[in-house]
Amino acid sequence: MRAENYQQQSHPPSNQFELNFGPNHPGIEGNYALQVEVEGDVIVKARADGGYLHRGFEKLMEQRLWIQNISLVPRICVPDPSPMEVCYSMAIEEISGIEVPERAQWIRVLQLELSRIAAHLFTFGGHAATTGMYTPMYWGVADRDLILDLFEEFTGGRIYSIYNLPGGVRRELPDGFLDKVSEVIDYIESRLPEYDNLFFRNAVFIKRAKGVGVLTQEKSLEMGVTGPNLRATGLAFDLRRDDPYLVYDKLDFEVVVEEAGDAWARTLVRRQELLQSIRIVRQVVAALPDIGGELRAPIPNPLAWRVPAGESYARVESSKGELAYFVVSNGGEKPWRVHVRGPSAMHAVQVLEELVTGGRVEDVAQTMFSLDACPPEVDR
Amino acid sequence: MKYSDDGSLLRPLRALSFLGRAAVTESLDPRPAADGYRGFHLNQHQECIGCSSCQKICDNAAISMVKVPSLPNDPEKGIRNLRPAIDYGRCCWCALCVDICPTSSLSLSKEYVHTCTQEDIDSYFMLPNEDSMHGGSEYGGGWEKSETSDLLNLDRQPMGELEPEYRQDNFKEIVNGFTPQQALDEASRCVQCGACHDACPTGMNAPEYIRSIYAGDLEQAVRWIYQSNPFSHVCGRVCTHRCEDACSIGVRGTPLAIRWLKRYAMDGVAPERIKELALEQAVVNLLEREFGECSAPVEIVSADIDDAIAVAKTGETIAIIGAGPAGLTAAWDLERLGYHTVVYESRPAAGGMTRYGIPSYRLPYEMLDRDVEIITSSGVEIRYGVEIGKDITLEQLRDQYSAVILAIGLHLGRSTRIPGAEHKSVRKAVELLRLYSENGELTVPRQVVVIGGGNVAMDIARTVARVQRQQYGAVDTTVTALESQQNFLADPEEIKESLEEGVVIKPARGPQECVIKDGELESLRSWGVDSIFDEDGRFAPHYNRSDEQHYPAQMIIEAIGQMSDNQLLSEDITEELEWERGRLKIDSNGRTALDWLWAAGDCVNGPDVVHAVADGHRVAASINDQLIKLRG
Amino acid sequence: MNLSQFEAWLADIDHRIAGVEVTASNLNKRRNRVDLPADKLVLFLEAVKGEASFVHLSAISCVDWIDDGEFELVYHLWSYELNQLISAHIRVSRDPGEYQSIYDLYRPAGFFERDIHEMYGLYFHGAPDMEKFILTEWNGIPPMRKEFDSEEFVEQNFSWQEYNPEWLKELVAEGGGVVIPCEEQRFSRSVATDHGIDQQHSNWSGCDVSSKLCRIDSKYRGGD
Amino acid sequence: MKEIKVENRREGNILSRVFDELNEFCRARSLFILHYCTGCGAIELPPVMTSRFDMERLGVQPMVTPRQADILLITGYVSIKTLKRVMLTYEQMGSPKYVIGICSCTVNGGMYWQSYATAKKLDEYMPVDLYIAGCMPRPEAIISGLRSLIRNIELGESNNWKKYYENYDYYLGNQQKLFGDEWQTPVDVIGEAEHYGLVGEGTYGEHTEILQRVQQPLKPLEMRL
Repeated sequence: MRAENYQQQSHPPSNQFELNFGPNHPGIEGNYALQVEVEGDVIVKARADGGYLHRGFEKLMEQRLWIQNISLVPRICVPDPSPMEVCYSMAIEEISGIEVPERAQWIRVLQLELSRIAAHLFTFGGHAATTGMYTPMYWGVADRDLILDLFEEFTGGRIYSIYNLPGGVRRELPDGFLDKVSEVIDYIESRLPEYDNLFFRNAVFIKRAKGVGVLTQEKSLEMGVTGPNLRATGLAFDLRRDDPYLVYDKLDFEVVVEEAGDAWARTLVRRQELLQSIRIVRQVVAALPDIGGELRAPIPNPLAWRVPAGESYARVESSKGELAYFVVSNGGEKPWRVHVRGPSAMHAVQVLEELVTGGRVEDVAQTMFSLDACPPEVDR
Repeated sequence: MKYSDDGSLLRPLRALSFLGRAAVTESLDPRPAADGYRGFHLNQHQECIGCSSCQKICDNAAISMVKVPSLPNDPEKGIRNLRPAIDYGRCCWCALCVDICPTSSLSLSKEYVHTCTQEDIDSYFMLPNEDSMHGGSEYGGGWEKSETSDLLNLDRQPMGELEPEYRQDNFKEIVNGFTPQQALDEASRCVQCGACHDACPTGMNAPEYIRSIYAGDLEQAVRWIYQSNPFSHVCGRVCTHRCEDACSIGVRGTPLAIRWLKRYAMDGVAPERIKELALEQAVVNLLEREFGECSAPVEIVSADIDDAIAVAKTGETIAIIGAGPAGLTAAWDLERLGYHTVVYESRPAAGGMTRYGIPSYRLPYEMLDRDVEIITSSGVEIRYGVEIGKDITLEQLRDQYSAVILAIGLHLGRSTRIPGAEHKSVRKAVELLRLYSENGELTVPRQVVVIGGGNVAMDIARTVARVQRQQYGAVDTTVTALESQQNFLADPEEIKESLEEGVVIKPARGPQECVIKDGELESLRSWGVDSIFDEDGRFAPHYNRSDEQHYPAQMIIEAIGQMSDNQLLSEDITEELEWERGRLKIDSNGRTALDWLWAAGDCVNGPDVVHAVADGHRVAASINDQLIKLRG
Repeated sequence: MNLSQFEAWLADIDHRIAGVEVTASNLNKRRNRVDLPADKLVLFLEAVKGEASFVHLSAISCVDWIDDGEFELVYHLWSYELNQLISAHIRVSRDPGEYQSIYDLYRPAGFFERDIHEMYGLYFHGAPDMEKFILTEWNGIPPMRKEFDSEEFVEQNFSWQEYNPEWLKELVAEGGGVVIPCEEQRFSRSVATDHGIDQQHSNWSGCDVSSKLCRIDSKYRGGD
Repeated sequence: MKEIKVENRREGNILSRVFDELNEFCRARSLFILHYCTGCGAIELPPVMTSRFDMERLGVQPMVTPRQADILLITGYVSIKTLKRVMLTYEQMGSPKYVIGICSCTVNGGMYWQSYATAKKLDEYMPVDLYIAGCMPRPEAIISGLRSLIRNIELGESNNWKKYYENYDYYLGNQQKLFGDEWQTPVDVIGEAEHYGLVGEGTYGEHTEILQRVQQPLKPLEMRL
């Protein structure tokens, strides 16, 4: 800007300010923005601004072969990519009537739960860092890395596993892998009390989180809140139990519930879900050696595969909430329409706007991280 | 667990418990990746066949196919010197390219570090080979294709056949053909690499018609087929399928049944409709040649078409000797190029060797008739029963027509010239096959011996076996061949089916004498064969004299090769032409030493239907070029 | 309402609301497909929400059936009591492309309707907010509409790296080089190569000869 | 790490040479990465920042404001909407500044080559110093990349930021192509170029003319509340 073009701005005397939160702001999860109007430091109006991570996934998927999309879908939610693959595969399997072999289903559960643990650890890290506590972030991210090492070993990729194909999984677990899983899971479980001391029972955190961003059960039902955020309002609902997929109906786990519905309760639900996920992984590790059979049902040549005309709505409980894929095939070589319903599409837009309004500026980050909103799911 | 603030001043002391713990920090240098990691690409250049399946599966368009001239390029084996080059500005390391690779040459390594400045951005585009991206092999292999991750279907759909008891005493067609579902499944195995197209002598658009079959559009498949082969009913049954030898699926699995797919397409469309499609195509070809590529889609209006055709016709006439695949293909092409063609055929029906050399259980006459019918309805005139040299001479043809094509096939059998071979009961296979198809019957004795191990030997043996079963209720046909069992020249299916039908096969037997007693043929005396070729690879069989066997026979059939009947050429012409080992010498376009005479088909190439078709195309194009040149 | 009551209720719904068709999924017993005329949707939603406890609007999906000239809107509804999903399908005309909002019934509709408006250009009357959310910098036609060709857009607006590494220069000097560029694969153009591989051959979704077969030279017809 | 090549040292006054070397030596050991997650590659940054791969060993730390940051790390694809913000951010960063493009997407479009919403080649919009291959690159690869950037800085070879001034017209032209002719930023790049003496042949051109023609006094950021 040339100096001569610079125009002196004059604001009316007021204690109302407009603030731009993000996209480049450490208090915002990912590349996302929130425009808020504050009076003093109380937010009177908020508006989410997304699209910074928009890649046009749904358009891209209409342009690619059915199987090519497998490598595309994990990118829709970067911190928790595995449910994306599984859900997309499940949708195709339902349309084309492919039966997934049992062993593959168990391995998928293993993958999903490991991914959930990794995602929750990552969220704690980010959440703590925005509250000003950096050590939990250092711990959370480093411990999550152990799970990423596991992913690297059995899927070939650290973040994006691209491990599922419609019909099953791509390859057998390496030798001795289940022992390693047990080792890592034991380690993470042994770390949980330390996390408690450092973070969940930290006076600073509790004071910052309690009573912030309160969602009543009624309100969350009205606003389409799902996943841990819904369970934090006292409704015991989990797609794994109530709309079971894969082999979750054979597994023993609890649906964790908290009553308060605030940022604190939401964090605690995730904290306890870690334990449940560890429990599930243990059951899978114990059961897998006895489950033999194929890993993948045969699918036609992917270059020529035409999924029969039809549609399906596949739903998976991701670490953020209800993840759904609406897949429509017109019998062609490419999907006719894939609609991704990311859980954060609700949490990061309408719910976030609603929750931060009336709160204080410094609680925006707290609210966003406690909702575990994942912007790429919103933008797609 | 109570999640409440029970803080005390001493809480921070808990941090002391971390004192003895090992740090989680890794070294600054990259760790080795896990086995099966998806890092940069590796490609075994010697195994890769350049089929470009990796390029097709790549969802990021990261793969370009690069020609590497130093590598072998052999279309007949389905090997191209193309290799994938990867753009790491696109790649997402999903390894779908590895999982679809028909040869398993592609894999990913454990190497994952590559950094470069803007100036070196070219290093993002690389041609993977056996070495890792930055040289050296310390990284080792990562993701490789496993049985589960393999995306290709390597097994062919089984082809239904008549069981031996239903086929051994009649001439019904053996092969059932694909059911629609089988055809769909078989077509879906194709990776559209085009190796079949490159290997096919006549360059059939196999990937396209397979795709059309897969799309359920058989008419479209027929259109594709008719672009390069007017003998498709025939080739769908008895083609030597070079395409299947080149098929890239065949590297690790069974190649696609391209021949049966073609047959499926041809059988799946009503004959009248095929005729319409073929003629429509012929007309379009003709008009396009005359008026150039069409730009706007216009409905065909018949009145206009007739005018247009009249304009497109050149008015010149070409004579073709022999109504076999080569001659008729040339005629079909020349008609499409605007010429009139007259085909001289000495026998009462068209088809040449495909009619008189192939038994109808392999190729029903009805199918051949369909092909011939389409060709004749495009305007080709066939004059049956005219023998060149007797009824009309070649010189007359030369004077009457703009050009002459010699496509006389190989209708004479070769003789072993062993003692007794001149006996009247020692016959030639081609001659008997022709007799059978002309008369629909054959008189054979109870015991027959066939000399020769090729497909013709199998054809005659199986024909004789059928006739024997019809006449005597029992088969006693023995095939003796010089080759050992594993080197047999005949197709393995032929041998298998012959054995099922009761033919006895004696491999590695050298015929020595047709034993004649009291003027009647008694048996074939043969010796065991030690080797067929000498060190230089020349034909010089070496026999084991102690291993002598007699095979009783009232008829011995020689099936050791054929030759063309060059009697029809006059002496002058024979002298003007150039010869090479008894065969007419031609240039790559099928032209003989005489500027008005072309030769095509088996008589210059040796026996093969699809080669004959290819020859027909080649000769027609050559004649057209020549005549255009003459016209100025 | 328990599950059997719900089934009876759902079976009966077409008597109360004309034109509703119910299809239960034979693969997943928790899925119910409902097709209904567009003007009956609100009536239907009021009934399922009020009487059958379907309080959760999981998603609204829009499908562009361009050949039919229609958008299909699919409302995915979930009941926390019955653990059942209803997918209500309606069709609205692509032109002028408007429908009514159900924000008053289901608040999540606010986001989905805004998204559909942005991506498909289907306007919802009565929605609280129809402003752009994701595509604020986008001036073209709504990109999810089938007539928008994203590849063409990309080709016009962006360029690609032109790599020329040493190994490629050497190969070109030897007579080799890039034969099938990834661009060709990408944009499904047809190229003849010196290998005789017509690129049309190698793409499943490639060319169409039939159109060629029913063409006659316009030059000839013009001169006729 | 490679040995430092002596012949690459710049010539001139010995005093200024020593000063420059000292300057580069120090600069290379204290780099701040702007904390801006533009794309999915950002998911591998927390491991790099935290204890496992710990980039602080190299003297590299995240920084929240562009004014104090040295490195702009473009973590993968940039959607056009983000690219506008990235440009604003880049121009605000103080020189010398370095741009690292990680992932495939910054080089040639990556996975999103068909997408209408992402920019394909980062170097069309700003000069890039270093690319790290991967989708996404592992933390180790990012560490290796940072190490080679540090080496380049020490050698005085990483001066691509000057290109932005010298070829401003080219970069502006590409930006205008995407954002429209009305595109302008609060930073006076031409003025800065003149000030630093970095005016090159490509600083002025048809696109800067358009900019000067359409340049408006900046309005306060419009809120859509």
